[in-house]
Amino acid sequence: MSAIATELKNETLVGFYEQLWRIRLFEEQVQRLAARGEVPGFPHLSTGQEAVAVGVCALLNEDDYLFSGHRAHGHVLAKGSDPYAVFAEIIGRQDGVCRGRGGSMHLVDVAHGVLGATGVVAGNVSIAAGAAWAAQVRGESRLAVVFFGDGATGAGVFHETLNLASLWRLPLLLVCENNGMAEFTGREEHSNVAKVSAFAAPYGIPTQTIDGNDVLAVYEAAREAIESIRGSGGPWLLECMTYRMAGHYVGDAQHYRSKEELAAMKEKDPIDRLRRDLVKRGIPENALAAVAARVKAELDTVVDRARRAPHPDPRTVLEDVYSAWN
Amino acid sequence: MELTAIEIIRRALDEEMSRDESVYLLGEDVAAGGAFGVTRGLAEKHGARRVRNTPISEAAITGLATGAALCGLRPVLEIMFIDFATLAMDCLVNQAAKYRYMAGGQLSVPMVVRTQAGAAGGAAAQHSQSLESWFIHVPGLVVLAPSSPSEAYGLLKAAIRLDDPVLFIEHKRLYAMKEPLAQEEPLPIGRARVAREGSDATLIAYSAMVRTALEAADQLARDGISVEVIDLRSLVPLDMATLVRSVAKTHRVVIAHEAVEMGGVGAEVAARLGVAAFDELDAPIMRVGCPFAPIPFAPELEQALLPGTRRIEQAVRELAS
Amino acid sequence: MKITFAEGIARAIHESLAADPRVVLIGGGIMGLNTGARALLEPVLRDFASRIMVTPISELGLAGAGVGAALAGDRPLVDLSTGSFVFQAFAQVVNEAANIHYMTGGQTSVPVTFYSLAGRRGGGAAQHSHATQAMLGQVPGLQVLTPGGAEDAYGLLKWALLESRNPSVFLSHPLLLGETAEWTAHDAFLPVGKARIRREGRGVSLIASSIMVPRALAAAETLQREHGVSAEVVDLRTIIPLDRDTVLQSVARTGRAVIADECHHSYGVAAEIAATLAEKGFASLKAPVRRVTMPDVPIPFSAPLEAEITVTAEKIVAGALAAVRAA
Amino acid sequence: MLRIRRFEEQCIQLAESKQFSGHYHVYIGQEATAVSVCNALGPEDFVFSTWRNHGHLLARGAAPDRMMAEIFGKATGYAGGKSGTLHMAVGELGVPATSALVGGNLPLATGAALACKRRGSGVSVCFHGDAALEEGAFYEAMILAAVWKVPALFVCENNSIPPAQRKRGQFTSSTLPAAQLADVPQSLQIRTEIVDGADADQLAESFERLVGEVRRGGGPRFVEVRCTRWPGSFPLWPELPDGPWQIAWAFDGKPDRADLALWLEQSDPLTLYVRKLVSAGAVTRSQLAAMDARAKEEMAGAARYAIESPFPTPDQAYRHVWAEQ
Repeated sequence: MSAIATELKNETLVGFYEQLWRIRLFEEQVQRLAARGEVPGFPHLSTGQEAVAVGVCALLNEDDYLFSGHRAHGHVLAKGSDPYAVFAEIIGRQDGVCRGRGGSMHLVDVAHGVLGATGVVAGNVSIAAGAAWAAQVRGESRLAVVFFGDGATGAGVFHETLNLASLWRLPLLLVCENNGMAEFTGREEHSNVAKVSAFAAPYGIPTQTIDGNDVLAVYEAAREAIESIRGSGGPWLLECMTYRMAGHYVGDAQHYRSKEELAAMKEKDPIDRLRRDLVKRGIPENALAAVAARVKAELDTVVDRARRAPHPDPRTVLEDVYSAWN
Repeated sequence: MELTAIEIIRRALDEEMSRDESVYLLGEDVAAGGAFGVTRGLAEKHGARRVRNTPISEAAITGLATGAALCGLRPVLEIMFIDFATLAMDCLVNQAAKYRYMAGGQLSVPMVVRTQAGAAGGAAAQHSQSLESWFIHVPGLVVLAPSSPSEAYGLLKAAIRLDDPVLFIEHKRLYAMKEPLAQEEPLPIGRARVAREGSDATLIAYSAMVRTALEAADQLARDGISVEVIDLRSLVPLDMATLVRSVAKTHRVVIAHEAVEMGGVGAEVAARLGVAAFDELDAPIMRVGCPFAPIPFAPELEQALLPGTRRIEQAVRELAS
Repeated sequence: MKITFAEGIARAIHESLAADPRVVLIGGGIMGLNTGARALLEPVLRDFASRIMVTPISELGLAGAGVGAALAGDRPLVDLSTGSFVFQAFAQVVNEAANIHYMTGGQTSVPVTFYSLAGRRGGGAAQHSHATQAMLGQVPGLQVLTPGGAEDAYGLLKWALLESRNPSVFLSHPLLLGETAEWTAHDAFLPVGKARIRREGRGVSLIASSIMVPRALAAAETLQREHGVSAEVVDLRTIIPLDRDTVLQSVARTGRAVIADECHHSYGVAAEIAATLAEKGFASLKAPVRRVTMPDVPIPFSAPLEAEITVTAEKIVAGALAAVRAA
Repeated sequence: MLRIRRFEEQCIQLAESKQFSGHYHVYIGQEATAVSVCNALGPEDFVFSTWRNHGHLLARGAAPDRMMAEIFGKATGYAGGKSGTLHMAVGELGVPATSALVGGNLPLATGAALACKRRGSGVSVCFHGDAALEEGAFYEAMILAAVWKVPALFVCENNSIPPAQRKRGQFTSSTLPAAQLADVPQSLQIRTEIVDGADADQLAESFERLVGEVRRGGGPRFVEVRCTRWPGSFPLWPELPDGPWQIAWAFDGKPDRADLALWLEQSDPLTLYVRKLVSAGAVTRSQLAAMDARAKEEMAGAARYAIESPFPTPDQAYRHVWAEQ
């Protein structure tokens, strides 16, 4: 049991456990509906990477800005968005957070500081830096966090942003979920730099590489980073080594992964790891099972409501292109 | 009293910064006055915090300005040449232009990107282009192209107060112009201006081409051909009502711009007039734009390529005959 | 025999790699997420693995590397994957590749081909559904190839890889990959820059390219069957070079024009063609030129919203009827 | 090096007398870099330059008169007046294209190196400034070069460093928060070296070795050449402080302006190398003077050629948009 685990109260740890299950079951529902053709497009699931979202977001305030890439469901839920509104958006309904216009890859929920997922790899890393700059010039203690995969480090704009964020000492937390895969090819074929944190070193950006499947390790490292950022220590790069259990997108048979690999992956499941820690702390198995059951029931009703929610009215399709005059 | 374009545009920025705390200036060397000297002295007056130099990273600084706009600032970013905006296309086209729509109306991006365009002698193919045609094809972006310093003043003030992302195109030849500041109020966005009354033909132009169009109109007037010159001011939104009213009067129309003809502003205006004023047209709609070639370095070749008064006059005479 | 659009592409790539050692692939996705189509590339992977460069996600760098390799004598095919991602690579495609021949006064040519799987695919939302032919179509020095049939997908891609001396953007389309067409190995190949009359007609000219070709043909059938209107379908095949003559000749015969295109309404390819007709076809027009295009709206995610703005065969039929009845 | 210096001085004098228009950049103070790199290259190699390309082209063997004609926009220029100074390129000398966008030439060089690797012959050299490290294209080009292990040599002419700090310690360049510019390519796992731009011998030795390593398939190399901005290039339009360079400045004579005098002593590869050759007895002052006279005459001839050459006829504006099939 790591030191951090003893320091935190049971209630907090069970809260993490509940949040991990919420994301896992949410993604399973998305996968189930997608398999039946009820989800337009090609959503990307964060199954297996829940610990990073939960560990980091547990330390964020509601008004901290959150940006994510195309695998955003976990981050958005962990930041506090209403699962019903997020699920409704993913299946394109009127009650969705973006009223059906954004979809899985463009989730925005301003009320909870979620300023956006993006469908373009590394498309909003620099935008997150802009949000951080806005907070800085207004003297707020707010920070911006941006989640991205290791594939994004191949994009020039990622390096431009590291340079800028370091130069202006922006309150920006960069969280790389290094799952060793970019779409279908392994990282080693993509870059000769194994660890993403190596990119931060020349800019004097503090960085840490941690086990992204251990929610407590994520929480501990994120706390150190966020305290430094709020103390205007400048940007921080957190590299979480994780494992993407679902395919690159729903329907991807992952034939590029060996059987042993998939089995080893199961062993690193963040939910199982936390469950073992909690049991060791004396929290009864059935209490934990009850938490999982409650979350499952909650999501079943969410999905039912979302599937009955109305489709957007086609006549509104021209709205929200411009502000004032059209 | 006569002011240079640089002074007039700087005054618009200065006044808007004094009026609104959330207006910030960003760009390469803007704290040192910027490549064309437009922002000289503003850092000293409004503080280094609100006038920030950036590294030469067009993609990152456009993303930075977009992110800041999402969070309540009103950044005015300078991209030194519109040719370099090619490095920021993802931020402009895929992010800034679409944020409001993708978010179902939750967010807006009140950002102005000021950039310099057009040929001004000897800058060759990668520093002389007129690339407005790309951006006016992107729903969500407002595109303004002022034809004179005081027009730039009025449109820039309006752009900074608008909640949509604006691409503000200043033609390099604007900077050589001097004139008294006509008025001190923001100009309405999306309303064209009749620069010269006329009855025999309508000549539509924007940006630096308006001055060339007025010169052509003066020549034609000597031969008794009365030409109405319309300055579009704003490419998106496009003021079709003013254009249709004019064509209904003259029944002949020529559209002139420095950008290549293919897929340019002229094509869209011609296509719309071809429907909205079909019965008013007595002759084909003529377009006068740059032939389909990059901009050469040698001034002689550049002059040979760019549309001037001679080609405009020729087009109008062809219609009038 | 019948081949699909995707087969045409895969065959063109395989034959080009076999025919010329200078052909090299930078990035090998090509078929996007269409697993069926991806399988067609197995022979290419099997026979030419060493000539397919696996790449990080760096569209700007990949495009520039393609231009550089072309400058040094290769004939690369750069896979820029989804259409919306071409904007990352814009500086290298439009500021370098398209300008180099002219800027060097004709000393250097850049035979690179950029492959882009562009257009509305269903559920792609705003950042995976771009149709980029209008913006690319304004670049002097860049060829923009927009095949609407499997035989042209094969012919145009093979021409670009083996014969073209200029940079090209090959606009493939996710919804075209399954379209089939008659094809024989030694097809007498229609020269690039020449439009193809897919269907003769007298009452109205339907002008289309890429995904709009099959939809225009369907519209023509409906017009004939249900309204007795004889529609001619002109398949542009390429946006640059643009075959204005064939369009003008067709409209001279029919007196009415409807242009269908998947890019946004304003400042699009349809606007250029409508302006050309207004300028050079004025005398033969019996009615205003109709543009049937996407409205000026980012592509929404939700299915009913996306359906509302999609350019369908029915909308082309409505446009044609409006043109016919306007006289 | 002498020829490059005299060519650039001609440019400045011609520009000041308004003989040609448009902005331009000179290579004064960096001549040793271009000469040492190009001496190590062969005909099948490629060179990619930027807007500051005169020195690279001359070192690669371009004809000064055709270059000057191009700067003037004349028909006899290498591009018939279409490129001007910003985009000057000479296809037959392996300088196929010159980009005027910061970092624009880096991916081109990586691509050419890929073609060389596939063909089994040739290396690709990319000259660029320190500001290129602020552009995303730099990282994408570096990562591609490293992942594909292509024969590319990236020569960063870092002309932003004050002389006092050049030899020791750390210094940043333009707007990079990196402690040392060289840290950035090193973080991309690319073998990086730092060379003093004022020491012609060290440059020649380093580039001879490095080009060899790259040619033998050792993968890409990055070299930061630390040279110091020549005082004459600080104003927006270059000017000649105290007139053209004089051989005497390498020996007993001194220019009036102190900053120029200091620069000559600490940073000017030409002055330092000439002094070394004479003291080593490799060449006499009179041989040097004769060489200088020939160089001055050659470049004056280039100026005359450019002035007398005709402008291109207007119809040329429409040619070369497309390569004929």
